[in-house]
Formats: sequence, structure tokens, C-alpha cells
Amino acid sequence: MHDLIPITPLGRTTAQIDRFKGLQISECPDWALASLAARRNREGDTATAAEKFLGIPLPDVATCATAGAFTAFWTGPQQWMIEAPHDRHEDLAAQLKAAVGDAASITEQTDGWCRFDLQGERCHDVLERLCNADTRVMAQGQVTRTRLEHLGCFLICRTKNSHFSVIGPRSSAGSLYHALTVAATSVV
Amino acid sequence: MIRAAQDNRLAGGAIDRSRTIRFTFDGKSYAGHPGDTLSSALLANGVRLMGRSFKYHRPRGVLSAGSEEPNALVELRSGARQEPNTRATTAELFDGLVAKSQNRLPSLKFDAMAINDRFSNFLTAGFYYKTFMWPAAFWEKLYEPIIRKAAGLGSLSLQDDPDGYDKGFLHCDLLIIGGGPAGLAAALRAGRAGASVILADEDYIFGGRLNAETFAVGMQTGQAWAAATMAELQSLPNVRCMTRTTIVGAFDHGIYSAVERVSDHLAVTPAGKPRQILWRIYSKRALLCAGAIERPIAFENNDRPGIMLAGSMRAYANRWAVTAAKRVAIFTNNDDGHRTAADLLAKGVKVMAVIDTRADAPRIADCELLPDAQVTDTTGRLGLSYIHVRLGDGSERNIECGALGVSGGWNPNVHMTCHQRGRPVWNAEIAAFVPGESGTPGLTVAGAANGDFSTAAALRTGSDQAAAALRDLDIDAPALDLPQAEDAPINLQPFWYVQGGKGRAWLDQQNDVTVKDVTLAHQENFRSVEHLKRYTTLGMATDQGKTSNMGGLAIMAELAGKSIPEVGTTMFRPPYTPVPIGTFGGRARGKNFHPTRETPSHRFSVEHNASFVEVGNWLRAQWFTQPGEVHWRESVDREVRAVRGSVGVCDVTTLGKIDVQGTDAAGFLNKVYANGFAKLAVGKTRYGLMLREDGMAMDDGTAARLSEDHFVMTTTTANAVGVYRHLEFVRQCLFPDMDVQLISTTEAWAQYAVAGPNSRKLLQKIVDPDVDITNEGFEFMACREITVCGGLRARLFRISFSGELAYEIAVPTRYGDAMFRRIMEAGREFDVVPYGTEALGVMRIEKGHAAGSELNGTSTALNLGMGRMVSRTKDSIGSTLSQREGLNKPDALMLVGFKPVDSTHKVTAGGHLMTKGTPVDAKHDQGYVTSAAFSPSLNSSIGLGFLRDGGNRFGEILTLTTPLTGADVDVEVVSAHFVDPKGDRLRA
Amino acid sequence: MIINHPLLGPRDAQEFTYLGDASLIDRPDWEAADAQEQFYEYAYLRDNPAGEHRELWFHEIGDRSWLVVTRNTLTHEITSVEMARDVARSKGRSK
Amino acid sequence: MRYSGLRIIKEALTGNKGWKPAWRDPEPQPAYDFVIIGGGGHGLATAYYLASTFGKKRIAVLEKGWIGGGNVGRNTTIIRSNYLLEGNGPFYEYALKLWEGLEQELNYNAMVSQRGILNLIHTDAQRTAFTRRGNAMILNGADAEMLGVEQIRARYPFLNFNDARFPIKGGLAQHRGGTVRHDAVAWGYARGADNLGVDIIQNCEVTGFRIENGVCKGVETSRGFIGAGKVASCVAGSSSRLMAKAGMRLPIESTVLQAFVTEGLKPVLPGVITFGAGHFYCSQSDKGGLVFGGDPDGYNTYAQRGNLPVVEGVMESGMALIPALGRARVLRMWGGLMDMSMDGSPIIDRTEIEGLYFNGGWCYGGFKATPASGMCYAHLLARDIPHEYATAYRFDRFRRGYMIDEKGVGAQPNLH
Repeated sequence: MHDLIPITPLGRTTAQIDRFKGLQISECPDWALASLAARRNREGDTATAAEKFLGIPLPDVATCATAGAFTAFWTGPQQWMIEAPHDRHEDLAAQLKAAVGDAASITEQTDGWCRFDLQGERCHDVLERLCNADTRVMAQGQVTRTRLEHLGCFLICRTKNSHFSVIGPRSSAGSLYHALTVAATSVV
Repeated sequence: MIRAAQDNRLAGGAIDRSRTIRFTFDGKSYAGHPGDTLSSALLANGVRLMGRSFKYHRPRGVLSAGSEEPNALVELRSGARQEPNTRATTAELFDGLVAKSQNRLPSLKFDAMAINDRFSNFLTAGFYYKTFMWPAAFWEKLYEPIIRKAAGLGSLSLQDDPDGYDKGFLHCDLLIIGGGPAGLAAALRAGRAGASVILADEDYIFGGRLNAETFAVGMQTGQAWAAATMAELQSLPNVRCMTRTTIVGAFDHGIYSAVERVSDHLAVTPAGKPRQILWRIYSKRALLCAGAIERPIAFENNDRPGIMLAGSMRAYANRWAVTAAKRVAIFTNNDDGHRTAADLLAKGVKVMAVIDTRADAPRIADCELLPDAQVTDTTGRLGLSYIHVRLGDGSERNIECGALGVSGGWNPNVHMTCHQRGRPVWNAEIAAFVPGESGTPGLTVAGAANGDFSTAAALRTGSDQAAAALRDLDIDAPALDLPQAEDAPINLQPFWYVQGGKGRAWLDQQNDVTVKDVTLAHQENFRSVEHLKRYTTLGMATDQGKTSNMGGLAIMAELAGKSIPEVGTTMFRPPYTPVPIGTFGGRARGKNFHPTRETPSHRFSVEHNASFVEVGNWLRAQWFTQPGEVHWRESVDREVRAVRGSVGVCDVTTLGKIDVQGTDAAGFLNKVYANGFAKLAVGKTRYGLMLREDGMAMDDGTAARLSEDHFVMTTTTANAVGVYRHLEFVRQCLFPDMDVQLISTTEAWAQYAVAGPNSRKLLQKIVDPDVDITNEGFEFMACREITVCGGLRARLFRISFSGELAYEIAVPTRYGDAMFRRIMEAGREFDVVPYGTEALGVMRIEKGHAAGSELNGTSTALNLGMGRMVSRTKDSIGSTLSQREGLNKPDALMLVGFKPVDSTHKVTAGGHLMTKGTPVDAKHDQGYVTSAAFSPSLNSSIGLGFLRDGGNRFGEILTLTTPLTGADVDVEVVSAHFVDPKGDRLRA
Repeated sequence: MIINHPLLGPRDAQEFTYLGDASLIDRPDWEAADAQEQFYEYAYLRDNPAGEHRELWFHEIGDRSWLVVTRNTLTHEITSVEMARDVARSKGRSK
Repeated sequence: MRYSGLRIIKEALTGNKGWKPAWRDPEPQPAYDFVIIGGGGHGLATAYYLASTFGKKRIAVLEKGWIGGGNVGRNTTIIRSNYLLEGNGPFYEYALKLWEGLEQELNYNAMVSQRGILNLIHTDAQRTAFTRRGNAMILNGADAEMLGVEQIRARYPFLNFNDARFPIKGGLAQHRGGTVRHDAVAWGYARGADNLGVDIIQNCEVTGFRIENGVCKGVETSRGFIGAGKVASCVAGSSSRLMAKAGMRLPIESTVLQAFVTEGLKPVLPGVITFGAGHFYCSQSDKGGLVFGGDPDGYNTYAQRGNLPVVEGVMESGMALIPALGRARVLRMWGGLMDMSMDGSPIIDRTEIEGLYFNGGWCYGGFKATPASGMCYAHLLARDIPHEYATAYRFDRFRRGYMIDEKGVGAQPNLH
């Protein structure tokens, strides 16, 4: 086992958490990500193999599905992102590849992204200052990609009205975090 | 400072008399009450003179009571927060407010620039196009500076704006623009129906005109009805009521921009809060209930302080409980003017007379009525003292009054219906333009904005239009039980200007455009409405002609013998009212202008005195300064020597990485690269040159084949996004059936170049024991997925940008920081150094590798010396057009190297190359230097560049000229490969 | 502007990157006798109509689909949006 | 009538009754030697030089609406000749030289104000590119100076030198660059051409070309057929629409470039300034408004209006460069239609149809080019050979591979 110490997207060894009245913004570094893209004419095989691995069918357009450790969300035509706890699934890509074989292309995405969770009743008020997604009508399990502070981010509704994940490019975690906290300060 | 009393304050009004607040205007202190605007408070204190006009510097008082105000513009607040050209009519009073008059010298009461007024005959419309031409040089030196200094209105502080601004996005079924009777009725109907509604009004209370009137709505006053309606609307979760919010623009597909003035009414913006917010509103439907704006009548000296719009005079009396003077008169061509007289009488103001242009003027107010009469002239130096009236029988009369309310009718506020080039249509009944059919898609209109002036009509049409809009969205909105309200027509008889005067009658009071100017424009054939505007500047002031344009049009129509609709209107453009640039700027300020991208080794670099350089949004270490190094060159030279002499490590994560997979992956790369990739062996990497379809070089990089159906492609840092987009285009639009999947992995992997003779020895200590990186086991251009540091997954590539024995190693980004430090540790015995982009650049120049400045979008494979790489035996993007004549000239530019003949001289990038003995001019230009650096390895300045027929000119001495600095240097043309041309080192 | 994405519904045009005329899908055959002339017209000549225009937009901050949008260049009204890949296939493009 | 200070005094004392129309409104003749389509800056300048420099007669300018209503009346009024490539440099420098003598030539004060233009530099790569450009300018006979940060700070102390995301590292200045009162350019040329007998016919839309076996005989218009020896298209922004009537497809797409003006302000900006790390350039008009703009909206359009993303992007850049702009208010925004050519450079050439000539593809460089465009186009029309400074502006450069691509972005018009 190697002894290299990982750092979070914000460059620390522990995750950042900020609390505002009615809102908590937390950096969530402990997730592994891998993209799954069905190969041409292998869409069926991919779906079957993925369902077997995940325990749920691959989610439909602009939605996500969660079962046990795994969450899968749609990212494009015949393309998904799979999310799992980092401690038990650090090598998620390899595990997925083993499961789908040559039916799909798998790419490790874990450290391509940073994730910030917004929790509390003021979610909407902060998000409406940052992106054009109509979060008030987003149901649990809805996913959209949106432009937030010039950055292309995934926005996942984990719990309607109270819990959203913003998944953005890791190298800009600092700017993303700054935007979130400045907007929160401006609102609450 | 003396304090004036509020002598002109009347009874009643929507102000809070329980609190008195202090403010100053031009240094003098005054008192007002919450609910006041700056203009209402100044009027209360007997101040009529509030500004000076643009051109003639004539004394100006307040004309209106709203955002259409052209005259009462002040510099609000002080220091860095000074806001020039702020309308006193919309500036809410707060304790400690400071305002200064503007565009006067030295003071408002005595303005030296008013001399211009004496010379008005010389300063007619467009006079400046006819003079100031001799001698030519005097324009910049003499005339223009004087004109510029005299022109302009208020001044900017030129200090950084200390306030913050924010932006946001809102969504709704129905956006209602304006919260007067029509807007409130609409919101009520839509709100009760459960539709998501946004109701926005620029004012700080809802009710619109109801706040300025005395008549009843149902069993209560208009104000009470508005308040009750608001109470219900605010209780509905599906209705968002926004005061101090102006809808400023209507953009495509139902997107509106709105400005919310969050803290302009406060003494200071609270810390962390925005001064204003720019909202982008995504509406399914929108309803314009913006009301109408009153228009004046032009007559001689109609611009004196105290002369204002009759409806505004009424608003000041009813809402703010002030009058501009103890004695007032009214000049009108419709019934509405009479209401002002009636309301002011009721407030105990002496109304001297109502002068009505109509012979059949009705008697509405209990004061003297002068039918079939006109105001011909006025007197009063800094404010109105007398009006001169011509009666129906031709007799003249002077009437003493300090204020005159003028009503020439009302113009529906069609602005928003024209932002997408919709044209308003003429409505003869009210002699005004109303919204046309070809308006803004998804936007309907109700109330006065549509020409329905009565309160009853506003309520009715607001409710009906809301229901109609929702019907489009399949939302059924039950009818409302609307209250009774006044429903009288204004009985307007069109009357635009008083004839027969010798003096000047103002149309555009801010820009000083008079009836005479319009006549002159017509005389000189500036007759199209746009020519009229541009030649006379009519309607180009800060109010964009809201009160002045119609008068100008009417006069031009008369002169041209056309009807007003034939003359037409100028184009209404956003914003509806002026918007601070800061508001459009939002949070993008200073360092937050654009997001910053940090490399995995950022923390390490900061700790080790790196200087950083912006590469796109990336911050990259440029060099690492060590103790004792004063000049950056010392650091860079040291880093280069260390790499060439032993080993160094450089963060190259910023290069784009694209994962290319699928059974057709190889075939796909064959299409996008000019050179072949089909036969690349697994475990091998190859340099690839990508062309645009026009045959020019687009980008270059490497592609590593990790398995039969899996490649990892690298791009230059600058082109990463563009190349990815291009690949998706090729994949989806050109070869849709190829089995290939793409995804960017740029940030997922921290990638470091480990370069130098000792790089292998160093890496030996990093890679796990089972990984064979001997020259045999892992030769030049090899790639492999391996493990390092006891099991961490990693990727190893044997590629070299520096020309040394070199590797690039990649680990998951979260371990990048630790890995960089581990490499430094492991390399201590070899005196490993971290090196930055400068040293990287020096070494690639020494090696003759092309980079951004060579791949400049105008270079071909041929120019880059890679002509032979473009395969003619396969189809690839750009191969066909790269064969055009112009891209294959025999004397084409070729990438070569340059060395100064005198090694103490410097090669400058951007310098141009001249053949010895030819004139130094563009005609004889032989090429240019693209990159230059001091080469520690050669101990000389060197450069790369494009030279005509360069391949055949090695050894030639050229003049490298830099006219910008006057430096001319003799340089020798040499091979671009200054160091290790055979490449023995990188294969060692 | 709002582009009604075939899969995702209405999306702000700001999420997209514009390329140009959808005729860029019709890349000529490199082996044709007059390939260079065909490529010249393909790469450089445009109808640039005042009215209905079929054009390519890339959903960059989205699902990375290329779309063919039919939009009126006088009014900006959008009358249809298709997946570019389907359009390409319908035009007989394959590998 | 001749304009002068004296004339103003004389007229002032006689009630300004004597001012004559700046140009006539004649009825169209059945035929002309030269019919120029488009009463914008380029068309009017072409007519003026055809009549003055080349002594031609029987010239008409046909304008669909009111003269000067196109881009000459909706631009940001900047003139400069800071071009890099050999096809462009001499042409734009020639334009600048013509600007310098324009007012005396036309006896019309177009307020040509050479108060300098400054292109800011934020990266070393930019410095190299601007060094090459500045050198090329001087080699082309133009003026250029590379300024250091302190020189820039001295002239523009209010730029963001403190916490800029992309710090200012220098700038390339052209002191002879500046601004011109845009409407006055159209009016000055119109008045000049009219004095020389050119018929300026407003509200006359060309609806088609009469082409008989490969030869253009004249134009069909909303006011009837007008015969012509030579027909000259000069309608940048609408070139594709017009030339389609002659069956031509052009290497051009139309897009909109938005521009903005603030309320009048006392003098703030001495010259023209261009941000090198964002889409923003700005100058101040004599009236006091800050006139600024950025990049085109980027999609094909003929709508003469843009959308919010560009509006916001331009002003974000403005705030990043000049934080003191926060409290200046935007008064008006508008859009002009750009003939975006495939290499970012214009076309002044004959067409395959005999007697039909073309001038267009100006992208957003059209205004500053106006005098040279008119002169070179007039030269081509009068002599049937290209003017020495316009030899590169040929149609066939794309087919043959001689693009003039200043930006190096290739055949994608919206990127130029």
C-alpha cells in the first residue's frame, strides 16, 4: 500500500465546511467517479452489465439513480457517470471495466472533478444567483449540467428543495468555492 | 450651514412625517421625510433650480416625477461612490444624502458657461460640422479639448467602485412589467390561478399612478386598494413581487433583463451585500403594464425652472405633499390637465388659471378657465415668475405664477415592445403611438401602455390580458370581481407647439434642441427621422427622448407635409433606463474576473517561491527563485543547466488530455491527425499534427496507445477545449457510425515531466520494482500503465519536449502534490530541480520544437518543416485543402533557427528578417522570429522563426530588425535543432 | 436565446458554442476528381440566408451533443432542433 | 455652399435662413454610367472619389432607406492602421492618411480626432505577437510605439493595476489612431458627391439585377429599372442577400456586433483603449459618452440586435479593466450587421458577371477603411484594375489558398 497523502480539491487534507443561516456548503472529496459510455451497437449489453454491477438500471436522460453505494447519472447520449465512495471504490474504473468488458468504454474521472454540497432551505436563493437552472422545480434525482461562474458543472438534486450537489472542474475548485460562498453571503 | 424650512410642503401624502431626515444639495443642508425623493424634498424646501442644460447651460428645474426626467440630474453621493447624472426624481431620500449639481461653472446659480446661451444663433444644430477645420492640427490641440470640457454632464470619481454587484436567474410563467392598476389586476388574476408570476416595478412602492391620484377604486382610495392587493399577492408563494426593479431589456425567446436596486436607498451598502442585482428572467409569457409618459407642449422659454408636466405636478402634490410654488397655472390640451388644477386647489394651492388650447374646454376645476388660449412666453431668471398668455380673442395677458403644469397628452410606454425591432402604430384618438402587432414575441400589453388611459380600463385589460397569456400555457385563470373606478376619456385635442414666437421653444430640454433646430434640419434636408435625431441630437440625451421625441416628430411631419406615422419613430433600444456598468459586470471583479485553474503542484510551487504566469485560466510556475537569485534569468538558466546536466521536474498537467476509446479509435485518429495512427503499436506513443479543414496547422500533441481500442491524446494547453469540440464534430457530424467514445481527462491526472540524464535513475526509485524502465524494456516513445510508490496506479510515457532523456509520469490528481514532493525527495541525490515554463520554453527552442507562437493559425505543415508528415494516401481533415497553390509556394516560409553573429547581441521575438542590402520595408520582408531565448547550453541568444525559403538559406547572414526599438542585429540562419540534432540524448 | 434540445428540452443558448451552416456536415469525398474545388466550396462558400437557416450548435456546457438548429436569421425564431448525428446519418454519412 | 466660421456668423446674423440642403433628393434617371448600391460610408465615398479623383459623371448611389443608416451610423467610430499582414497593412495605412486630410477635402468637419489607440498586453506571447505587429506597422509606413506599464499608468492611472486577474504588462500604441464622428462621414461624403453631380437616391431598394448573357445591364429597384454601365455592390452586412439576386454565393456570413454608449460624462478617457485579456474596447465621444464594445454575438443574423451573454461579457471585461466604470450608466445598446468574411479580410473585386462589381466582407473593420475603400473601389470601377493597395482583396484568394488571416482562426467567420 502506498503512503502518498491525498489532498482535497481546495488543497487541504481535510474537507472544507461553511455554515450560513439556513445553508451549509461542504466540500465532498471522498467520492470516486468513472464515466461509462456504451459502444456502438452494444447499448443493450452495456445496460445489462451495468445494471448487474450497480443493482439498478442506468438512469434516463437528465436523471440519476442511487442503489447502495452507487449513484449513476446521465451525462450524454449513451453516456453516464458512476459515483461511489472513494474508500471502498478508489479503483472504480477498473471495477466497472471488469463488469462491462468490451461493451462499453470506461474512463476514470475521480479527480477530474470537485464536489460541493449545498444543504438547507436557502439552497434555491443561493443557486439562483449562480446558475440558470430552475432548481425550485427540480425533483429528487434530477440532474442538469449548467454554467456556474463560467464553469461547466453538474447539478444534482439529492433532496428536493434542500440538498444539491455541484460537481465542477477540479482545477477551479477555489474559484467555484469562492463563488458559492460569496453568493451565500450576499443572500443570507 | 443655514437650513431652509419645508415651506412648500402640503398636507397629506405618502410620506412619514414622524421622521425628519437631513440631506445636502450643493453644500446646503435641507430636511425631508422618509418617502421623499430628492426632487420632492427639494421642491418642499422651495428649490426649483436643480440643473443646467447640456449645450446652452440654461437653468433647469424638475420636469417630471419619474425616471423619464431630463433636467434634474445630480451627482449623488461623494468620493468613490459618486454617481453622475442621477435623476433627483428617482433618488430616494436617506439620512445624510449628499447631492451636487453638475455641468455648471462655478455654481448652479451663476454658470459662466451660460454665455453659450447668448450665442445660440451661432450654435445651431450641427454648427460644429461646418467649422473648426482650419488649420487641421488645431482640432485635437485647441477646438476639441474645449468642446470636450464643456460637454459631458456629471463626472466619474475615477476611483474603483467600492460597491459589490450580483447577478441571478429567475423563471416564471408570466412576467408582469409594471405594478400600476393594470399590473396589479394582472398579477392578482394570474396569482390566484396558481401560475408562477413575477411582478416588477421600478418604483419603491407598488400602485403606479394610483399613488399620485385622489380618486377611488371601489369603496376605497386607490392607494388603499393597491395596498390591499399587494397584501394578498405577497401572501401567494407563486408570486414574486419585486420593487425597485426595472425591466430594462427584452431579449430573444422570453428572456428579460431586470435591474434590482437593492441598497441605493440606503446610506451605505451593507458589507457582503450587493448594491444592485442584474436578473436574467426566463419567462414563458410577459405582460407590459408600464403605463404612459406625459408629454409637454413647446412654447417660448418653456424650459424655466417651475415649468413641469401637469401629471407630475399632481403627483408631487398628492403623493409627496409638495408644490413647486404657492401660485401655479396649468397649460393643457386635454381634460387630464384640469385634474391637476382640481387636486392642487384641494390642497390649498392657488391655481391662477387653467389655459386650455381647446375652444370647448370643460370646466372641471374651480378656478379661472381660459379656453382657446395659449402660453406664448415666460419670464423669470432662475425660475418662473410670469407666463404670457394669448387668449382666443388675440388679447394678451401676463399671469404671475412660480410653477406651470403642462399637459400635451400622454405617450404609451411602448419601449419594451420595440426591443426586437417591433414598430409601434399610430392611434389618432389619443394622438400617440401604441404597441403594434409586430411587437416582442410572447409579450402582450395592457393598460395605459396600450393606450387605455382610464383606471377602469387598466384594471379590466390587465386582468383580461393576464388570462389570455395564461391560456397560451393551458392555465385557466378565473375572472376577477373588479372594483369600480374612474373611466373618463382625456378628450385630447392634438397641440404640439405654440406658433408665432421669435424666441426659442424647447423640445429636448437636456440637449437644448428647439423648434428652430428641427426647422433647420428640415431646411438642410436632414428629414428622415433618424437624420433629424442624429443631426440635432433630439432624443439622444440621458432620457432618450421619452418626453421630447413626439414633439420633434410632430413638427417634422408638419414641415414635410406628412402625417406623424408617415414620419415614423426612431428605434427604441435597451436599456429602458440607464444601467450602471457595474451591474452588468456583477461578481466578475478583480481576481474573480475569470475562474483560476490551479495545477496539482500549485501548493509546492507557492512554497518554493515560484513566479506564476497566466496560461489561459491556468496559473503555471514560470520559474522558481532560489536565495540569491535577483534576476529571473539566473533562475531560468540554472533550471535549464540542471535539467541538461542531471534532472528536473516540471508540472505539465495543463496539457489537454483526451481519452479516445472504441473499436474505431485508431481509424478516428487517422482522420483527425494528418499523419498515420492506424499502425501505432500498443504501448507506443506518437507525435501527431492536427490540421484545420483549410489545411493550416491547428494543434499538435501525442497519442499514446494503451490498448488496441484505447488511446490517450494530448493537446496544447491553449487548444484543449477547441480540439475536444473539433473531435466531437468529426465524431458526430462527419463519421457518425464510427465506434469511438471521447472524454476529457485533463484534470483527472497530475502529469509531471521528469527530464535529464538522471531521470531514469530518479524514476527507478518511484516506480514499483516490477516495472521495467530500462532503455530496452521501456524505449523512447513507450507508454504503459504502471504502479508507483507501492501500488498507486499511474501512467508512464517516455516522451521528451526538452530533448533530454525524459519521461512523463501521471498519477490521480489528489496524489499529485505528494508525488511532486516525493520526486523531489527521491531526486535529492541528483540535485533534482523543479523547473517552470520559462526553462521548458528555453529547452524546446534549443531543441527546435514548435509551440504556440509557431502554431499561430497561419502556419502550414510545410512552414513547420513537417510537410512530409501530411499523408496523401489517406483522408484526413485538412489534407485536401493543404494542397492548394498558396500553401505550397516554392519560397514558402520555413521554420529555421537564428543565432546572432555577435553572441553578445540579442535575438528578439517579433523581429522581422531582411536580406542584407535590401531596403528595410514591408515589401522586402523575409519573415519573422517567432520565439527567442538565451540558451545557457550555447551561451548565446537564439531564436526560431519563419524565413522565406528558409530550408535553403542555412549559413546566410540576415538583418533582424525591430523598428519598434530601433535595434538591428545580424543573425545567421541555422538549423532549428540547436541541441542534440541527432536525438541521441532522448534515446539514451 | 433558448434552444429546445431534443433530449434536454429548453436550454439557454449560452451553454452552446456556435459553428455555422449545417452544410458543414456535407464534407466532400477526398477522392473525387474535383475534390479540391469541392472542398473549397464546402469550406468557404455560404448561402448566408436572410430567413430560415440550418446551423450547427455544440452543447459545450451540456451533454456535448452537436445539434442542427433551424433558426430564422431575421427574427431569431427557432422552428426545429435535431441531433446532428441523426442528420448526418440521414444524409448517408457513416464511417 | 462652402462651410466656414464666417458663414456661420453671417447666417447667425440673418436668422440662419440661408443654409442650403446638404444634398438633393433627385428623381432617379433611367440610366447611369455607374450605379452604386448602398448609401453607406463606403458607397458614398466611392461615388465621391469616382466623381472627384477619377472625374467620372452620371453616377448614382441607391439607398434602400436613409443614407448612413447602416454600419457607418452604428459603429464605435474608431480609426487605426495597426494591421499585421502585407495584404492589409498598406491599405489601412492609406485609409488613415486619407482620414488625416478628409475634412479639408470635404469642407466638412467629421471630427477626425487622432487621440491615439492603445492595445494592452497581458502575456509574453501577446508581447511577441504585438512586437511583430508593431514592427510590421512601421515597415508599412505607419506609426507604432511599444509602451511599458509605467507609461500606461501615467496616461490611464485608473486601469486595474492592483488586483487584475490578467495583469497589464505593456501595450502597443498607435498615436495616429483615434476616432471620427461617424454620421458626419456619411453626410460629408454625401454632400461632397452631391456637389459633384452624383444623384443620391434614398428609399430606393434594389430588388434584382438585369443580367443578359453574362453581362449586368442594370438593376431593378423599388422605383423601377435603372440601367447602368457598371453596377457596384457596396452593402456590407447584407452582401450575401444582395448578391444572391445575381446568383452568387459568397465567402461571407452575417453576424451582429453590439456596441454601447453611456450617459454623458466629463472627460475620462483621453484615447481609445483595448483590453487584451477580455472582449472590451472603449473611447469617449466629444459629447461625453463612453462608447464601447466587444466581440460579435457569433451566430448568423440579420436582426441588428444582440443578446445578453455578449452584453454581460463586454461589461464584465470593462469592469475588470476599469473598476471605476461601475457607476457610469449604459444609456443605449445597439447592433450592426457584419459581413464576416472567411479570413477576416475584405473583398474589393470584379465578379464573374461582367459589369457587376463587389465591395464587402469588411467584418468589423469597415468604418476605419471607409476612405481607402471608396478610393480603391472607385479606382477599380474607373480603370478595371485593382488599386495598388487593394490587390490582395480578390475573390479567388480562397480557392487558391492566399487567405489574409490576421487572427489565424481559419474559415470560421464568427471567430474573426
